[in-house]
Amino acid sequence: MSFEFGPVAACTVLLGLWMTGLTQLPSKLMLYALQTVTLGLLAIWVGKQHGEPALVAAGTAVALLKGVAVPVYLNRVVRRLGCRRDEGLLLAPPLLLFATAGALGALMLLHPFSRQIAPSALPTIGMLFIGMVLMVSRRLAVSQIIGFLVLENGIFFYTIAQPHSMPPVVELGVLMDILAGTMLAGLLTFRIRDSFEHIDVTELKQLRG
Amino acid sequence: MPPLSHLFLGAAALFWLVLPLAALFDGQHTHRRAWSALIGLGALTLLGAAVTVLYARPESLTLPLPFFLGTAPIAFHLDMLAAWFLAVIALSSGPAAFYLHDYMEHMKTRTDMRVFWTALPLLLLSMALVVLAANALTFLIAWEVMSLSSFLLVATDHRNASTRQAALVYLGATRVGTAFLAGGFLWAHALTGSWVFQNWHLAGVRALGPGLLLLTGLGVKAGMWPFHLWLPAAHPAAPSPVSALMSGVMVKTALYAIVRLFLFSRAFAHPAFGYILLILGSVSAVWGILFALIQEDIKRILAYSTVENVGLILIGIGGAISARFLGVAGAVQLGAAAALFQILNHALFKSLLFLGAGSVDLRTHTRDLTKLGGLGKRMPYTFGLFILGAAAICGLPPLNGFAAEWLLYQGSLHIAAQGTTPLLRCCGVLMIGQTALVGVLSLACYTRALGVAFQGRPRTRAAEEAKEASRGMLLAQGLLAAGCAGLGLAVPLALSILQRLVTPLAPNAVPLASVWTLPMPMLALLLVFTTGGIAMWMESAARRQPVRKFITWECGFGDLTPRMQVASGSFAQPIARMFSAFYRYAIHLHIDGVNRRLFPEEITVETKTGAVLETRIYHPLVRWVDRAGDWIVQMQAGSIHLYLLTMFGTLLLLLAIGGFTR
Amino acid sequence: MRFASILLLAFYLIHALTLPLLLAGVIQFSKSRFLNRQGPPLLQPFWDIAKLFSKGEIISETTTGVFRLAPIISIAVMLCTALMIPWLGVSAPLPGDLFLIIYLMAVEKFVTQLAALDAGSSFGALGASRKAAVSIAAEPAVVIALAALAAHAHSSSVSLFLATGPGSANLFVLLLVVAALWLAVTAELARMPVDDPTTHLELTMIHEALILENSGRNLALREFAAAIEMTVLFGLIARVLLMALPPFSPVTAYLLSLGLILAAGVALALMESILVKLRWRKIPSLLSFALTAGIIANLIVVLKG
Amino acid sequence: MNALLSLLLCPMLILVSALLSRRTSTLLRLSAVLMWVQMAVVLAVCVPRLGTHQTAPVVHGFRLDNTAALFAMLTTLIVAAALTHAVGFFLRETASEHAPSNRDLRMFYLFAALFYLSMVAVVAADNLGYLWISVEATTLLSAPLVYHHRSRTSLEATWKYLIICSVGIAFAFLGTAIFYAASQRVGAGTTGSLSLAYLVKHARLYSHSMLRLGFVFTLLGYGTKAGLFPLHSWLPDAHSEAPAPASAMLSGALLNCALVALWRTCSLMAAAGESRFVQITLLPMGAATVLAASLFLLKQRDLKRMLAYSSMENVGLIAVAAALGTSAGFALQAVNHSLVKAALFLLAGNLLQQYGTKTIQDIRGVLNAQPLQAVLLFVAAAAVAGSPPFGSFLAEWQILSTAADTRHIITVIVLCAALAIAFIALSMRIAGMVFGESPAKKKTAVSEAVPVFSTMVIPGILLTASLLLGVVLTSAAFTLAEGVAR
Repeated sequence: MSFEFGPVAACTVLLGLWMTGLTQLPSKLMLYALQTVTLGLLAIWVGKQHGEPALVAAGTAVALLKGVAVPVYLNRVVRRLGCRRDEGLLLAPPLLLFATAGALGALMLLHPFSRQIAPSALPTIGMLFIGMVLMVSRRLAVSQIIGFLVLENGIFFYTIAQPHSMPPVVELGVLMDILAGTMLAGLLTFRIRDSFEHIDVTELKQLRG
Repeated sequence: MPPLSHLFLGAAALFWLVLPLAALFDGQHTHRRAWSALIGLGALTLLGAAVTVLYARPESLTLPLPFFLGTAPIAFHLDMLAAWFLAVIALSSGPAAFYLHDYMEHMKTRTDMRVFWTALPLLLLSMALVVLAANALTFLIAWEVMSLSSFLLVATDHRNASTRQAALVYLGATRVGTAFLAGGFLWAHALTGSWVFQNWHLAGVRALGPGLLLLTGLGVKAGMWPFHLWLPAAHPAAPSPVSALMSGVMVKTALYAIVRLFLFSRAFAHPAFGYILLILGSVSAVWGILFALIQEDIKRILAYSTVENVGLILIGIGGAISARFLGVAGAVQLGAAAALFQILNHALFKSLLFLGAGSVDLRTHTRDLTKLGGLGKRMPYTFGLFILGAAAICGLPPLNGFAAEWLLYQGSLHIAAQGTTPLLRCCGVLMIGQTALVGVLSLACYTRALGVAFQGRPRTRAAEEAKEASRGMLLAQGLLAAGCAGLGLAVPLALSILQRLVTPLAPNAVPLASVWTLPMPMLALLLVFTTGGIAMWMESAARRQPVRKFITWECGFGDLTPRMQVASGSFAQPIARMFSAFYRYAIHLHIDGVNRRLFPEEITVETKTGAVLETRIYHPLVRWVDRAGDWIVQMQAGSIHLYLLTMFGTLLLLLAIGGFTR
Repeated sequence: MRFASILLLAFYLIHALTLPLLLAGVIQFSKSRFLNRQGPPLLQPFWDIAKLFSKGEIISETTTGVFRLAPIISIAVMLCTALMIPWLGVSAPLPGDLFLIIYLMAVEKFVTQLAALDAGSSFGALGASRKAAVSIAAEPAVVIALAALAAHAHSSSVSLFLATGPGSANLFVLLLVVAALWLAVTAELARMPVDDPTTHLELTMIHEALILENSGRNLALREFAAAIEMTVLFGLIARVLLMALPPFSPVTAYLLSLGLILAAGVALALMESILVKLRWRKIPSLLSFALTAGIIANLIVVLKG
Repeated sequence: MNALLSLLLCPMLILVSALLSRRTSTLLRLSAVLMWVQMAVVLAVCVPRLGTHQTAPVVHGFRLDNTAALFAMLTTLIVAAALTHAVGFFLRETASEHAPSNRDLRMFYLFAALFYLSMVAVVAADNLGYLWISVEATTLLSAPLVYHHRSRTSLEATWKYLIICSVGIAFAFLGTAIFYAASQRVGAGTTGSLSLAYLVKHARLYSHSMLRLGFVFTLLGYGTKAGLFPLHSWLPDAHSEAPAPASAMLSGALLNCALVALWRTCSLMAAAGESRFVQITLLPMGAATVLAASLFLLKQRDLKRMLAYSSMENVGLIAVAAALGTSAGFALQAVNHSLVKAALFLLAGNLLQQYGTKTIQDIRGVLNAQPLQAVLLFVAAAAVAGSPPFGSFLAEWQILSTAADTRHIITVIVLCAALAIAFIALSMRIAGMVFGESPAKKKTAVSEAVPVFSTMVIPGILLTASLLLGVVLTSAAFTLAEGVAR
């Protein structure tokens, strides 16, 4: 079954990797949308293949809600906040891209579990890693939301890569939670802008010790 | 029909439980006299229980099911040993009750007294429960309640920053002790599968681990060197009746546990414990009295002297333990009897001394020897009672302290003469010499305390205006003093009780009654009659040729000022110099001026004693923990990126652990 | 039996009341002779005491009752001690015990020091402080030394461990004990080389500083108590020496003891004539010899038995 | 269905009233009353189910077994207590200068009701998927509670809380998915299941390495939510920035939910025979949490942060209990900690209002100013530090003795040391506040907020409950807690 997954999985991981090298938020969102829609379509396809209508429904929902609605919403947030560029922390994004790629390769090789759950888990781990990198390497609050969503995509990929998909109630519940979380985080972003006059989360350092 | 002692115990428990609750609601604490009386009454019930058990069979009592502690019931065991300690608690706390109401009067405006009157009965109750506990869990609960309530009592004068500090030092020390204690209990349980003390039979190497942990934990509470540091901090800070209880009784509960677990049962059977206690006891005794000798604060002197006495008691216990393993029955009996007797004695005279110091503190508002002086004329009864207490604690005959020290000497001599191994016999010799040394040192220590505080001329106005303590306070001290003197004379009676206690340890030993051959009552009579006779003769002579009073000789240079009297520091100086290695004692003399030798303009003399234990061991330990805190706080730097990274790192670590675990 | 014991009591009491003064006279006398002086008559101390007893007292107004009571207690205690030690060669009228005796003497020390502190004079306090310091070094030595004999006899009862006759400890032990006792006792009694009883320079002395405020009857009692203490302790040393010899008849033993006590007085006088006072800071090291001797004696007893 | 509906009713009413109510005081009082009604309902539903293990699901995926019943009651009690205390708290708050608007309060109650429901869902969930959804929901629904004050710091805390917990929980979802995948790989044609009962029943058949992997991810996820070291970073922020009633709920109820989730996965692992793996991973983490928290406690200057770290310390202990599989230790420690910590946070709220500061150094002389409050503080400090005769002592003792009996020597040593340090640190701070001279009265909050007896009622009741658990009701508590079997 992996031959069907392989290219798509590679595509999604590469999309994620590409995101690590970007500074413009709208383009990052675009890539994220692309990745999510791809995953959604993959889910639909797998669902069709296996005859699992629940997965088809879940894939559709993901593609529409997470892949279209969320990027649109975040795009609006970014536009209203008026900060489109995220310079990145520590490493400049292009350098980060190479570093992440290298680390990714190393991670794949070294991971002791990879044999057990390979190959479908490898893209998952990759996306988890990329999601973490995205969250850790950027300054803006919105970037962290995007990173989180990419991470979530990795997990979604894992669920569809299994022989049997998750129960639809669970899948939908998860989706709802993520949507709500994104909404909430988006709203908070405005609050951060109002209170701190920027959305640079590195400045949120008052609570310590 | 429950046995009589149960009735007494029930009454006591009721008393001690109802008292705190009642105290909480007596908002105005108008009934101080009533509280005092009730506490005295409660002490009597304890004494009653103790006495009934001393003359009856041991009894066990397990509380019904609702009071189950999950793994063990709340259970008590009342035997002779426990009864002895109950008597100690009662005899010391009963008189203190008379002292309380007058003494605590001055605290009324400083703090909310409800806390005090709640914590005090709780302390007494928990001390009794510690002694009665039949299993580790009951013991630990009572132990912790004891610690917490005594902490509250120490902190009574909490508006004073140094009191707060001292109370916290005490609380910290006691908690560390509890941690060790808990560790020991846990270990013992892991090895034996039981919480009941009577079921513990650990011998050989297995006994060492839990035993050492327990000894450490108990040593902290007992004030054993090197864990004694909280005593000189906490005792001066507490109100005097509380210091009396803590020093006289609470410290003994730890000794009780040591006696119970290491000597009177086979819970932890290993000769090493005997040697360890001997060594630590010896060091405690010498160290305690040496540091008592150089203190300026009267209550600190008493606190360090407690360390010394605990040391002596531990020597007795340690000697008995090692003698038991090497089969010297006589020494086992003597050592155990000496330790138990000294526990009772120390409760009496240390309470007496603390109460005396409390009277001084109350009337002069200082405990600093350098600010006292001349109190003997202003507080003659307190002075007299303090002398008696000091004489008793120095082991002067015919008072009770002597009897216990004599038993200790006899035990040591027994070991020295009849020990089964040369090493043990040498130990006996060293014990004799060491006890003698401690005796002389404590004599010097108390002479200094008495001389500087009570004799000579007042050094400050506060001391000059001191008044005699109130009648209630004197009565409390008088009762304790009577106890000291009475016990000194009624040694055979005490020994007959002790005999019943220690017989199981050494069934074949010569009875104590035949060991104690000293005719103390006769000696006392002789002394009294001789003294009285000569005194009467002197009086009659004085009537013929009246005694003339004049100023103290001042070498003809004019009026002596009180500042020219010996200071507490200078009295101790020759001795401090002799033991300068122990103290790291140093005198820094600095003379300044144009012609420094002949016409010095400024001379400063400073004596210093290095606090080796504090600076070399405890402070670094605390600093390490503190640094660990600093280090870990740095991790919580507020950066969300760092937090996320940590999380990711943890994930990798967990994955690695998962990957490499078979 | 009862009559005999009363007789013994009287015998000891008479000696305790007279011999000390005689010993003091002997010491004074022989010391003068050693110094090529005429010296006071042998019985001078009797006259001195008598004179003091007949005089009135001046006491400091700072003092409390302790000051008046202390010499009386000292005397009482010293008399009791004197009745417990077989210092006259024959067995003592009261059953004695090593540790009881030591602690009775401690009572004397305690009240003496308190009395010295009572007047609030700095001399008295200096004396008390030094007395305490010296006894800290000396008393353990005394205890340890005698404990060697007690350990040998398996008892601290005086009648047992000071018993003469076969089975008494070996000569070497006894000599060590005597040496230790001599050193410690002279220090305790504030004699040379620890204290010079003849100086009246307050800054150097111990005993004289202690009694600086005493006068008249009070002083007489103090001096008397000190003299009893010295005699009894010398008698004790004599007794230990006698243990080295084969048993004698009571009369011989008594005479020998008497002779030895007086001889000790002469020896002390000799010592005080040829020695100088030690520096204060050297005293602990001097007394450590006593302690060492005592410990060695013990080790011999303990390791042999 | 019946039982579930009855559980939903009162919170729904609160929700409705929060949406509709225009008068603040009505809303506050009504909610308090409704929560106690809810408490009665929960008791009626749960008490018959105590001591049972194999109950039928209430509704698909939810089951009120012993554990669920116990924790549902506890959660309800804590929320009811917090909301009752909140009446006076918010009324005084509205009288002060930083008065929350009516809208803010309505939001608070709206989310509090939902939050409560989500917590009940967590403890009752019998399906790993639902469990996950509920846990995530608790995060999302409690974030507005944390943000109640609308200050910069509370915003910061909320952001960190939301992001870190969401990321953590995401990992837990991966773990859940892996468990699910593991259940699919047994034999051909198994569609797999997320039902805990089903998983536990067949756990022995599953691939151990997959179970381990799943456990690692769930541990990370729920561990983050529970505040295990080093995943705790959000905890002190969120707990200290929330208003006192919310802090009480977060510390007293929410942490338990995460721990129950952990407990469920641990029981799954135990059923699979992988207890040792649980002990290798969770046990050191728990012990490290206790140690780290105690060191943090040593350095605290802020009252509520200190309490948060103390929660973390207790969480560590409970995690150790979970790793060792001692149900009595687990449940008792959770119950006692919830009671006491809720009381402490409510007391801290009182102090905050009276002194106008959270800085420990500025709070002095409570004993002289308000003896009763001081006594409660002291008692609470003793109780939370695990001193007898409070219930937490027995619970901690149970945990320690299990650890010692199973020869986890290092754990015992670390725990003993850490508990001692924590006790010392806590008592130092609390004593610093209780004792000493009261500061000269400032013009600010101190004088306005008169210490009212009513502010002590709820903490007093909670502490008394803890005391009773330690003295009288112990055996009953143990029997109940033992029932929280795997």
